[in-house]
Amino acid sequence: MQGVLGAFREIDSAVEAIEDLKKERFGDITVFTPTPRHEFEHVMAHGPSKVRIFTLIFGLAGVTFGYWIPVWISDYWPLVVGGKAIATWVPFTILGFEVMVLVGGLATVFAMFALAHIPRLTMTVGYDARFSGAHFGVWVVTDPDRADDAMTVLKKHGAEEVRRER
Amino acid sequence: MTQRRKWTAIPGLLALAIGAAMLSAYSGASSSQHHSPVQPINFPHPVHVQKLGMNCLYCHNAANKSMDPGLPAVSTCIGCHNIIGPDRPASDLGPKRHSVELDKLYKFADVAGMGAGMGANAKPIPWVRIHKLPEYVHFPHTRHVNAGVTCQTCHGQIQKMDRVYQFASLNMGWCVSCHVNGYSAKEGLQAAGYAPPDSGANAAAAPATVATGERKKARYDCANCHY
Amino acid sequence: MATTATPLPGGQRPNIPSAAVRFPAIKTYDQVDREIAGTLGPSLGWFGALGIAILCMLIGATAWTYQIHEGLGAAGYQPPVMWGVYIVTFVFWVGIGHAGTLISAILYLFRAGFRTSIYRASEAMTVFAVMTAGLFPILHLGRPWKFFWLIPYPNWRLIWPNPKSPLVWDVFAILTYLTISSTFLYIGLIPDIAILRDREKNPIRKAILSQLSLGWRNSDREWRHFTRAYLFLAAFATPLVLSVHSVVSFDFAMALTPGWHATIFPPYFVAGAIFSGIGMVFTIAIPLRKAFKLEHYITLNDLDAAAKLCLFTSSVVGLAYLTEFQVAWMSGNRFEQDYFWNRVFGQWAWAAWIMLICNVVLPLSLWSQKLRRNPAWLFILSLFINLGMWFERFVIVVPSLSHEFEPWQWGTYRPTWVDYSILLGSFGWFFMWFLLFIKQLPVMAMAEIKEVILPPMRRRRDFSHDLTQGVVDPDETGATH
Amino acid sequence: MSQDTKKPGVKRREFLKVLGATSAAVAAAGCSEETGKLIPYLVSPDQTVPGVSTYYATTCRECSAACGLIAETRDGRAIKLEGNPDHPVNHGALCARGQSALQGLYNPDRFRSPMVNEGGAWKVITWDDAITRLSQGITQTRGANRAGGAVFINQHESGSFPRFLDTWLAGFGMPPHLSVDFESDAAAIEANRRTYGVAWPSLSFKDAKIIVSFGADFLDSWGANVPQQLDFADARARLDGAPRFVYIGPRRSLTGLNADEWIACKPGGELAIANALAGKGSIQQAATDAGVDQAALQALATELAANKPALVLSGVSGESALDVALAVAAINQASGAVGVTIKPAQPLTGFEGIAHTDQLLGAVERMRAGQVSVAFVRGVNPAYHLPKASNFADAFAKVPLRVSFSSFPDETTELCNLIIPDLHSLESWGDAEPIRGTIALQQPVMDPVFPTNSKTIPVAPGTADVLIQVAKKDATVASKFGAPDYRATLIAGFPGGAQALGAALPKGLAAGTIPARTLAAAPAVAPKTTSIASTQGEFFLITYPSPLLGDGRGANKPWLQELPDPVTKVSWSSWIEIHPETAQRLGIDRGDILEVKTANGTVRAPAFPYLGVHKDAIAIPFGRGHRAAHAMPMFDPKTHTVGEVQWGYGRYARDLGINAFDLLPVGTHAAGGFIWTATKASVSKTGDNEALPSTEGSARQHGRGIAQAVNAADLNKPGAGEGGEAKEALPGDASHAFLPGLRSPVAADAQGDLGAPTAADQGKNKGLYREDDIRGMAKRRWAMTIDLARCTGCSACITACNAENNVPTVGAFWQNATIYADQKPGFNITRGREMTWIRLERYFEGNPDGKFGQDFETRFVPMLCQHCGNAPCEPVCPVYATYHAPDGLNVQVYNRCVGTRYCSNNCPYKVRYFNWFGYGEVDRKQYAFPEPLNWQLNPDVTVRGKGVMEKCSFCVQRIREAENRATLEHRELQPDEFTVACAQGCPSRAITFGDAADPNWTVAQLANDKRAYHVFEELNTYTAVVYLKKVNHPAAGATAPRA
Repeated sequence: MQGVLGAFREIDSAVEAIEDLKKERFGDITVFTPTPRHEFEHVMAHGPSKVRIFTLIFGLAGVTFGYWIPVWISDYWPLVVGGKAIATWVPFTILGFEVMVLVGGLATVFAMFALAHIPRLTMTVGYDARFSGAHFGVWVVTDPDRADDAMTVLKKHGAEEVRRER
Repeated sequence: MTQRRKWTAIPGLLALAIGAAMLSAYSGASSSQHHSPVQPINFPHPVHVQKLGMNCLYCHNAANKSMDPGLPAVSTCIGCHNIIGPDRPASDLGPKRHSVELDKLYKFADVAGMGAGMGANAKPIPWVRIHKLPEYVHFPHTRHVNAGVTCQTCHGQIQKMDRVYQFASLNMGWCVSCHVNGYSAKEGLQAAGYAPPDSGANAAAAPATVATGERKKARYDCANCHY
Repeated sequence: MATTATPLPGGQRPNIPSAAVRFPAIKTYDQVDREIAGTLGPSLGWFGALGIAILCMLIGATAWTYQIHEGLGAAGYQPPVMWGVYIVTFVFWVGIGHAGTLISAILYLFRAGFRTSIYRASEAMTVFAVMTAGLFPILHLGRPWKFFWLIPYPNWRLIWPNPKSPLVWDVFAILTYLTISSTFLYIGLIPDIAILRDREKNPIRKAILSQLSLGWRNSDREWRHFTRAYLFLAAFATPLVLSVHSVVSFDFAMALTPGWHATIFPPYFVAGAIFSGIGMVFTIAIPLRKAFKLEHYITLNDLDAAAKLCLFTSSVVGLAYLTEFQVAWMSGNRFEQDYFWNRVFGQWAWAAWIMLICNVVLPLSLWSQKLRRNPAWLFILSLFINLGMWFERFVIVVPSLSHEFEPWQWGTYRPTWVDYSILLGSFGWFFMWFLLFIKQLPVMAMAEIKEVILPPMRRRRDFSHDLTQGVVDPDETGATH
Repeated sequence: MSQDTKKPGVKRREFLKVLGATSAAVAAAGCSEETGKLIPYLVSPDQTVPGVSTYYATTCRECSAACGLIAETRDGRAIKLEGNPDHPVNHGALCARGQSALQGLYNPDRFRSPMVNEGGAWKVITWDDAITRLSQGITQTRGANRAGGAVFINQHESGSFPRFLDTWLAGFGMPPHLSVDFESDAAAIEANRRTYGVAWPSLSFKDAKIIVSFGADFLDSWGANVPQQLDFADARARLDGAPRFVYIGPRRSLTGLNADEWIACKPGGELAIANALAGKGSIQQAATDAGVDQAALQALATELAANKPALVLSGVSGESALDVALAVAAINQASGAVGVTIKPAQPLTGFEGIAHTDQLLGAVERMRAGQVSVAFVRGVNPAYHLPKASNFADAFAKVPLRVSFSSFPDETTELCNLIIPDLHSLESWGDAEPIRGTIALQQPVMDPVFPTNSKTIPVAPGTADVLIQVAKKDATVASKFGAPDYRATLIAGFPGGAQALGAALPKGLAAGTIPARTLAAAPAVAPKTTSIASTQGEFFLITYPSPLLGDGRGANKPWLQELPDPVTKVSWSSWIEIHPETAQRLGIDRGDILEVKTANGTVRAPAFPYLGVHKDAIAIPFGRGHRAAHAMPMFDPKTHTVGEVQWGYGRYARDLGINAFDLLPVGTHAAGGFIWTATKASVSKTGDNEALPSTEGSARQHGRGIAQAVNAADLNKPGAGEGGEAKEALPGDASHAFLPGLRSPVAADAQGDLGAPTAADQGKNKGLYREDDIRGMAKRRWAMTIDLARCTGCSACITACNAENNVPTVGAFWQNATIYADQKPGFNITRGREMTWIRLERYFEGNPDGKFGQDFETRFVPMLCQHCGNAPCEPVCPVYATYHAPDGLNVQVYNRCVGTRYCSNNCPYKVRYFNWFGYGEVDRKQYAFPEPLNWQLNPDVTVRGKGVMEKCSFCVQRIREAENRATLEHRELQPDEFTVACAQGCPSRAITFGDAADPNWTVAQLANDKRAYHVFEELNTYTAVVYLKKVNHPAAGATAPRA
């Protein structure tokens, strides 16, 4: 995969660079930022994350399972304790809740992994150690002939360093 | 300056797997099923039961009236083997031969020879125990035998075993599944290796439950066996 | 021309409005990385502390080994007091755990600014506290090697745990709590580990850090899902905080022992847990900010805010104490009344009064702002709070059991060296993990701190403006060159 | 029977060992352990089926009463002793001491073979050698013409043996033996002989209108306590016309605690009172002399006059004992008691021919004078229970040949130079005549526990057989002893011979009399009367035989050591009783170590402030304080090797507590009996304090209505409330709200969860189990009633339970954790870790601030698992280790228990007990059943391992056994077909067990009694144990103290 990488010191220049790139119809843009900034969210204009769907589904699945286990266990081998009914629903709410949290929580995390493509087995091109520190990176995927335009745009907005990658 | 590096989360998963394995192993899923120790005297059940058609209760005489099935006293063996000595004539049991096992018996029972009774320094035969339940399990043979459960249901077809081995797992789950699902005289007979009497006199002679295949269930709460 | 930017969708995570002035002393991203990463790497004092912790841990381990060999009688149990130091300590450590989750999750949802700097440390504290607490239910068993019978796993006995038993609820609650809070901690750590990874020179350490950071590369996509997942985890952890200690309180509330059988227990326990947790946070954070020279991260404002929370929970706990007596008094139940009289004037009066003074009286000092902003005092107070909260659990467990329905079986309780060694060991175990943590991984969330300080800008301008509007105002578009 | 079982000898013992090991293995052990060998019989004994118990009738020899026993044996081992229901004396009841005979039989410190002391060193010899040495010794003495100086001190027993022994002695020209019983009341016997002409008429409490006891502890150890207790309970349980019981004496014993009124006279004051009541001397004078309230005495006199016949008993042990006994006899005659409440026509022959202390002392003096050539001791331990002042040891040392037939390494045996251990009564033949006209047979219920070490003698012989062997070696005597062994001798002497004997053996009883010993009048010995007045000290010293350990005989039996004293609830330790008022005056707290000093010696023991002792007196029980002649190292189970002799009466008795005999002067009263209350003593604090090993938490029930009582007067007037707390229902109309819970196995029914059971539900499968799962068992609801009007607090039920359910004793000092500062005996008890599944709570009522002269009431409550329908312990168990069985049992599954102990926390009755150490694990130093004690273990009951909770199971093994038998015989269980161990053993029949869901069982009827109540009924536990209120008989006008 070929493309151009620009490293910015200032956030606003990076944002403006992205806007221009978008104007110039550069499609596949990725931003590297040490910390989540809304400026980028707005300019990249991706929709809200899909994680929440997984959370909901698995949360519900969890609570169902959490209720079902104790009921099944109690009924599987009906032993009377303390003159109580075999399947006592009210206290099983506790288990239902705990299992919901467990399953839902873990599902959320794995959903996040899946959607964010981590753990990623190869460090893809276009990443630079500085981006976890104090630099903002803009990575544009282009075919070689348009690479120069991209580089100019990035340079124009004061990228500290601009380079091609392939 | 593109860096390529391998990542992996496998070690963690491995650890989990090992942990799970250890837990299940530790949880005591073990059983001495199938173990078949060598006995001081290789007592041939097939000959006594299959050929001579002796009843289990002849030797294990307490099985129908006690928790313990009971072991034959040495005198019980000598009772017959006083007249049936180690030198065996040719018979439907085989050609003329000399039985080493009976020599051993005579040695234990301190029997001089055929006809001579047990001697003064007779020693009991140290049979090796095969079926062993933990001390906290109280298994009443009498209840089961009197309920018509065939010995083979739990002990396997002893009459066909040249050397007795533990037939069932004797796990709690094994016991309980029978108490829950119930015992059917029909299956009991099959387990014993005898075809269920199908027609005519046999059917009449057999208990009604054989025909109906009715299942007899039993209590399975803990205090039935654990106290 | 019109911006391509879309307005903030609801639920999107905005920056804290006061972000710009959150950490006045922190100017640049580099500074954050430099200062916090600088706290890593072992020092002589650290080795000393770790040594002591491990020693204590070993003492506890030895005592436990002896107890397993000899039988539970080695501990000081004295029927009818069938639960003692172990359960007390169990509840104590679970309680400690709660403040961590409170700070990292609940305050996160409430956008309480002062959490940013202390949440990492307290979240770690939570995980290690729960790890410690989790040992005790096993440790107090008569046959600890059979502990797994409490876990519902398929087995050849075809028999399962009793889901009606509060102890089984405990198993579920504690395991869930441990899993979720450690996940929460780890997720929060990923970006910071990435930072360390990128700063690391030593190839081996770099390799390890790379594994831990799961290949995190700060891309916008990662951040987008990350922030959302983080939010939901927080949303899950929040009720968990309330539930776990409620469940622990059921161990007592569900029994009919006088002094245990009370509906007030769940809220009372949760409040107590958070109270004790804040105490432990002080005990940990105050020396930490001094040793690591991070006073400008954990500012006096933060301490002040935490102290207010402490004062609040303290008064909730105090109210609970009073309510217990009032209920016993008005219940007309002879057993309750006898017991509560015995609690404050009977053989256990000393314990009860330690509890009341440490948990209710001393924290009143926090009404004074001067003291709230005085780290030294907060530290001393926190020690008293820890002591008081341990004794609160003691007062709940031991006197109740020693003074039950049957006068003939009234008794007393005298712990032995085994109990004390294991109690000591639990502290050793806890601090061992914590010390290892603070020198290997950042005690503060670098990425989150970067989030709340001013980002580097080419042009100064009103920042809050950006939050509401798009990124740049139209008139300035194209004016750049 | 035992002939057959004898054949295989040693080999079958191996077989037993296998079984022993099997039953002793533990619940904690996993399934996959070594399966081991199966050793069959050589010849299977007839009448025994492996795994099924065989029962033999025999006779108890633990005291002179000779109660009838049924010994349960399993695979050749005796595992349980119970009373013989057909026996005319004990009617199936048995006291704690009788039940503990088993631990004498299997005592790990029993001699395993004869021993001889050569040059101060003990060495094991063969039986042949022992017999040869004995006969040589005797021949020598005869040669020296000194046979006449022989002394044979034998434990007193009735039956043929005494005569046999005399014949044997006579054969060698030796004088008749001394038949010693230290607990017998010489004064009473003498008075009886003078008044009625018999040593001990049988008593009838049932026919008495009023019972007065002058220190006669007929419920502890005075007379034949089992029949007396049974009779007393029957008398007192009558709801109308039951006799009042007044106790007169300086110390309120267990018997005293059962009295309605206590007249606390000062020691020696009894004489004045007795005389006054007999009409000699004025009441007023008596009151002042005895230091008691004149009004009370006057009231008593009037009452005696009004209620005839009375039963007045004297058990005074002071110098005036005989006079009191005679005065009392006068009172009885005056009130027409003779023939009604006192029946000389049916004398208890067991009390005939007792040689009293004066004769024993005479013998000691002869020894000191060097006139005694040979001394035999059998079953008696004078070195322990003759006062130090008598210097027995020195005198005894002057005897050249000292032979002990004792089975245990007691003090006297240690002073001997030849030990030929006797067989235990359960291993040997014998007979007794407990009551005139009845012969009780004693037969071996099993082979001797220990193998013989001799080629020629196949089985270890008993003393009788040894004597016969010796006789056979002597030409002159041999002729008199033709029979091969004692068994043959018995048969020969038995009316009707072998046939009759064989016929009588199954029941162990036969009609007929055994000719009594022909006793030449005992050599007159001048009584050494001592005057208590002349002694120094501010307190009277009252000493009394412990109701459990007797005169010390019981001290080597862990069951009896562990069994809390019925009065003080102290175990594994001695104590000094002192009145709280006095204690307060001297600043003495419970457990303070006091030093008691008399002219004869000094002892140190912890103080026990006790309401029931005179304020000018202190009381010390006998029984403990056994010492080895040469100090021995502390017993250590790890280093102990089999055969290493534990002198000082064995590991359980040595160096434990104090021996009160050290304090007493040598004194005998006019009847020749020993004077127990013979001296004053001074008391001083030492400053140390040690927690008493006591099971008592609070002696007051704080109005919680655990032990409820009702006045006899109120009982029959409906609606008259006992008052006190509201929950205590009116006697007329007890709240029977709990009855539905008893009718169905699961109390949830009673609560209406399943619709309250109706009449139609009776006998149907009820409970939450599915119909098809419960196989018709669930129609039962096992339940129990305990009648507090009958319970005397004797604690026999506890021992019965220990024996039946393999309950470990935990008080021995080595049963603590290894690393403890103090390895004190009873340490585990001090920590409240006792294991007994049933306990006797003793609550005091009235006299709240412990003033002397104010009367108080005592209520005994046997407290065991209540088997609640709504058991609080069940739902909290995380692993279903405890749950509710469909037949209403609250079950504890040991092998499932992980030991969270939550159930115990949640049990309002606190009846669950935890195995803090490996009491049941053979390889541990805390092991409670050292070989061969483990032979007694009940194979039907799991021995619990460490870390496991246990509790009363309502003897579920007996329930299963009965059910198995019923199904085997294709029938339903019959009402009252079987019962549980505690109910079976209870000497006062206070406990009834059965199926409450079936109205035909007694228990179901008793549960409807108007005195019935539940403990903590307000907790809605629907327990299966129903208590019947105690009935008080306050003096006219007075009202009994309230709960």
